[in-house]
Amino acid sequence: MDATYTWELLANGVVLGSSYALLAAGLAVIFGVLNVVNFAHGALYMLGAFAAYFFIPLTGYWIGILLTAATMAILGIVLQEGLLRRLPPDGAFSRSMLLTLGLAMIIQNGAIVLWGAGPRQLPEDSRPQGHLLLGDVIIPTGRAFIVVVAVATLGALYLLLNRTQVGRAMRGVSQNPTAALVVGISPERIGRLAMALGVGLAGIAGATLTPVFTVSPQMGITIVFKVFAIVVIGGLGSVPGAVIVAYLVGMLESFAGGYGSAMTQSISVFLFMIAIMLVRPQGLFSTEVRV
Amino acid sequence: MRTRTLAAAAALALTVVGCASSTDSPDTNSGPITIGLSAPLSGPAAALGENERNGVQLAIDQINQDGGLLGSRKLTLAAQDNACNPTDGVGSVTKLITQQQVSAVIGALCSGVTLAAMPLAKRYQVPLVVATSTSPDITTAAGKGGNDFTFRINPSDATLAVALSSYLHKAGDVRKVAILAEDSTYGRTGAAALQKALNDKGITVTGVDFVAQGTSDFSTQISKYRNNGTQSVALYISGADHLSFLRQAASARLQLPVTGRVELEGQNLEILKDEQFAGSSSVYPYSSLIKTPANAKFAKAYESAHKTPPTYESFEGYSAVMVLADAISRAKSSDPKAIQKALVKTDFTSLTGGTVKFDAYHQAHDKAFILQIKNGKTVIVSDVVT
Amino acid sequence: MTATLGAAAPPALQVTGLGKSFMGVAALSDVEFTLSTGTVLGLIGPNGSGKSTALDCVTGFVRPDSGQILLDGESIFGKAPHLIARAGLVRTFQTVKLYDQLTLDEHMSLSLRGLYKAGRSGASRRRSAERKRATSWLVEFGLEQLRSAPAGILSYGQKKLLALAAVLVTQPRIALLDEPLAGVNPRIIDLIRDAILQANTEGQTFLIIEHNVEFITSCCSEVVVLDAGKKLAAGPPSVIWDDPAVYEAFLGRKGDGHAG
Amino acid sequence: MTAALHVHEPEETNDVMSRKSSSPLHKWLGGRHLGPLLPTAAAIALVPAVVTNDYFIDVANLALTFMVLGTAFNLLYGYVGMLSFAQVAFVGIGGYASSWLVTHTDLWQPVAFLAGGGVAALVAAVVGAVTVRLSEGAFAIITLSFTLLCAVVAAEWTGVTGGRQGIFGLPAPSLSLGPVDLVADTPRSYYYLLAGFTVLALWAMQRLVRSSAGTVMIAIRDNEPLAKAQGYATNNYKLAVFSFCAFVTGLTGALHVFRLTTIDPSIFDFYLMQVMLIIVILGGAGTFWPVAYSAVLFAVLPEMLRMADEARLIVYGALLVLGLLFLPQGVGGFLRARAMNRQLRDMRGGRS
Repeated sequence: MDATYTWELLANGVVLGSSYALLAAGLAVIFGVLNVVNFAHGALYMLGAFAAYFFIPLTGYWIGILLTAATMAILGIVLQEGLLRRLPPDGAFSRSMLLTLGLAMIIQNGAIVLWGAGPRQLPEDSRPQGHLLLGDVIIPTGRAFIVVVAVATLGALYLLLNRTQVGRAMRGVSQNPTAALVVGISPERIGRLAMALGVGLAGIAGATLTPVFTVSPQMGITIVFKVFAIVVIGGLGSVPGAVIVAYLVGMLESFAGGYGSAMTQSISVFLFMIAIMLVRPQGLFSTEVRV
Repeated sequence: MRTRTLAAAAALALTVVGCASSTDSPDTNSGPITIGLSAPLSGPAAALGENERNGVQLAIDQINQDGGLLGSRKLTLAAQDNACNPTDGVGSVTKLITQQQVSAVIGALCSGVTLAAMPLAKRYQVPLVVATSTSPDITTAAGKGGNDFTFRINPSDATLAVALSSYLHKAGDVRKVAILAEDSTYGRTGAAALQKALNDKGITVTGVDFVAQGTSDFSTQISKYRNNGTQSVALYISGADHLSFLRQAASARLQLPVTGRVELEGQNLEILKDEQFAGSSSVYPYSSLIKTPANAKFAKAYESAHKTPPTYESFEGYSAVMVLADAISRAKSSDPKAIQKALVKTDFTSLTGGTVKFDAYHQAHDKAFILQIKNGKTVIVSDVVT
Repeated sequence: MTATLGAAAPPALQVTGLGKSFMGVAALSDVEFTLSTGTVLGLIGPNGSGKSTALDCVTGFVRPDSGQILLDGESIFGKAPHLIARAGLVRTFQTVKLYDQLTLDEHMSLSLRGLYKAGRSGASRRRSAERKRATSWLVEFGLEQLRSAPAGILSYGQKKLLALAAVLVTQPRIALLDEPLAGVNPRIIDLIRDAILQANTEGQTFLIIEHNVEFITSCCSEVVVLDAGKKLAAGPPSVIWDDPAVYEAFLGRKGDGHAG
Repeated sequence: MTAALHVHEPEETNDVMSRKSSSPLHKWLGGRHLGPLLPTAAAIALVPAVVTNDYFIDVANLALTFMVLGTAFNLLYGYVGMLSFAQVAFVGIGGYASSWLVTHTDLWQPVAFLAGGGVAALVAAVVGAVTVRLSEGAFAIITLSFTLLCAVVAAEWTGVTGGRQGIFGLPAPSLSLGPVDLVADTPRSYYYLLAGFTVLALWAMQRLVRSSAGTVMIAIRDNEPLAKAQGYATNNYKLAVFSFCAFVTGLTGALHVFRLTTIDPSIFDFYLMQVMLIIVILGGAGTFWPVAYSAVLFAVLPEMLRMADEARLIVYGALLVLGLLFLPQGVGGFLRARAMNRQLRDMRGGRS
């Protein structure tokens, strides 16, 4: 146990945090704009991984990721138009939560029926080869790519939300539902965009993991709860909060697992959440005002 | 309001009555003999349950092709999903016994479900042949332990662990082992047994990690093994996680042999062939490489039906049917109680060349095998009687 | 409920130095007003001027940052909303809030049970008096036919009436009405105005947020004008309308901001 | 726990509307709302007489379990509007607590069952104290995390929970009354035990929702700020109902695991939660009897749909989605809306 080990855990934390950040940012966008707690996020992440599993051998890594993102974004729009938007308005909040839960059940079990429960892996020649050496720390190329993709995607998301008219409208909507009308953008368009972004981000998160991990229909089950916890800690609906907490949790897990056991690793995020809830029930970065 | 409620209540009663009317009448002297299987056919353990069912079905087909039992009575399979949880498990076994009138039950793969099924076997006096559950408590409760209707043919983890640690001790180059196990009865009992066996042989255990089933990221554990002097990693994980770990270890250039309960076959073998895992070994109650004529026939038939070599679960499912068929023939009856009496006196040669004989706790002691990878191929190093 | 209200009694509600900011932006700063027993105080100002925030602070729905809020001389600053309501500050909401699945009768009795302390002491005579009062409000608002229907089926105007009736039936120390007239037709405006005036004649104290100038002028004895979270002016309505600052605040900022 | 509900309430309803008078006992039992309970109880009592096969008795046992679990969840989500994913945790906590007590102490079984419910209620009070004041979303997610945490604790705390393998070989509940020995060791005898409990639990829960506290519960669901503005300590109500439902759920969990004779961490699986959700959504959140009957349907349905769990879950998921889109109030809500329309027509007819 020495400095190399610490650096290695740090690197692992960053990789882990990058995946969480992509997922959490998507979840936060959907919650912030549409006020929907998306229970299907894990299932959509799994779909993204499967999409990449089919695309990457045909198109190569980078185009495969882009294609996955595009496919999933379109799926997001379809879900928004076909399902979420059609929910009756009264009590829409808990209904949307249950609707996405039903969706998750369909996708999850549909994938098992369609593709079997077993794990799949990309063929050797479709995976990014080799590894990076940072000092003594070995980082497989595929894992380094996760960080690269996450930083680029989150950077683009930041620009979209802060530098464009429609992005500002989205941020406005997350604070006040009528804000979009004020800047003259239809709420329908904002809703579509939010789902496209959220589901697209989940898809990218899944796609970047495909070359590194195995792909299986169950892969979304556990991670979605963790990402929920991250979004709650970050302050429901706060995208920057979700991203920051995602990296924090990545570190936390990496070190908790590294110096403790896998079990401390898996419960650390929930203990962290409970601790935060006791001190700051609205989350670390929430702008919400509640009584 | 009131009429509606009455109508609903009536519908409720009718639904249940409707269910009840579909009960079959029992027939123990002619017609097909039904063998019940309770296994997870859905959920995380579904793949394993599917393998077991394939094995069971293959055995039944072979017996039927050879003319059936008790003078050409055919065997039929009644399989029920137990989803690896006691709620579905109890339902599945009750259904097999009380509704489908099976002569014996094979199951239930997951130890927790098996433990829930055992009292049912005893209550309804129908033999339960346990083929894949590893919990030591099953044997403790069976036979002399009070449950005469439970029999287990797969070896306990303790004996496998002792065999493996003796091998590692003799091989001599591994003195520090880390254990990575899934958070299930299988993983936990396996890890505990191995930890004890390794300690007894003076091999240091550098850490035991239990990971949730479905965990995909093992980077923390891999970093740990790279940095804390671990010389070999013993795995007690299954399915997707198994493959996932090996791949991540490969791409992170973790230069360690793996051991434990590793399936040295299929996709795993592709990865383990690599030089960085040189010296990997495994202990298993079965390997498709076993050189007995019976096994060669089984492996060939299985492979032609399912395009993959038989797995451990397929083997155990197949064996369970064969042990039962043997007992039914000797009992000259498909009556569950008669089968139970015959099972106690089982003396049956397994596919592995070992002998299935139940001890006072209704535990059989078949062979197990130490496997190793040599020149990119799995070879059987030695076999042990468990 | 204080029965004795001598000349020396403190004002019903006294607010001083009230401040509240959201994310560093001041929504209210140093707001003060006084409400005397038996009067109707109007709180007016352009959209986003902080009226509703002030009301939320006073009723405990938003926790104020600073200031003092005295009900009959006792501080209710920062207390939980239900405690403030039980202390006698009972409000309606700008976007009318009702229980969609509960009947009109249930609304009235819930309100009485929750707020009217006497109702909980169990004196049956008192309870029958309450029941009579509830019925008379429903009759007055033309809702008695619908009393066993769920509130969800009411028209917007009827909802406003029911919300008002549920407040007035409890005879609170102070009734706080947030835009009672917004969005309803002239016939219902008349009903509401008459109800407020009638209750006031019987001694009911009011704090009302309203945009309807005619209503403010005719009903309020005193008006407080808020602009950008600050108190701009205060005084009787006739005086206030002549204040150039008030005039500019209303006309100069018309259509600015969003619902506040 | 119910006592807390009455902190704010007189012991009887004092609706403005006067009600038909009846005998005090009848009134206490639930008065005019007692109606649906009696035929339901009769139907429950009839089952063992017409069902001969043990397996179907076991299905009926599961149906009774679902009835109580679904109704308790309905109380929370349908009546108070609290989307709690911790219900399945309370099933497990009640199951574990009672199992531990029976296997480690000499406690009389019925007391151990009640204690299981009690422990669940106690835990709920602690969890609720932190969470009931949070937003809907935060409440849902934190109760969900709590369930996940329970699963981890159940697997880890080997000394008490038996770890992954759980506690097994639980004895059948028995009751010795002089010469009479009652043992619930077969599906049939267990059915009597469960049936008695179910009728009692349904009665208690229906009594609660029809009481004045029940009206406040609906008020909180429909508009919590207004309830606050009317002087109701809504968080206390939510906490009390959360704990009460945890008690009922925990007790049901205890009876459930003793029927199975074993408990392991899989009790915390999300599957049971999904079933409860579907029962409540399709039955009609906030309608009492339709939800109870839909629980029976979803216990029997897997028997009719002979398919693998995956396929069944796809069907359930699709039912959930379609129900939310096209029958958002569930069957119960649909019936209620129809009855209401009829009533409104009568009212309007009466006026003209």
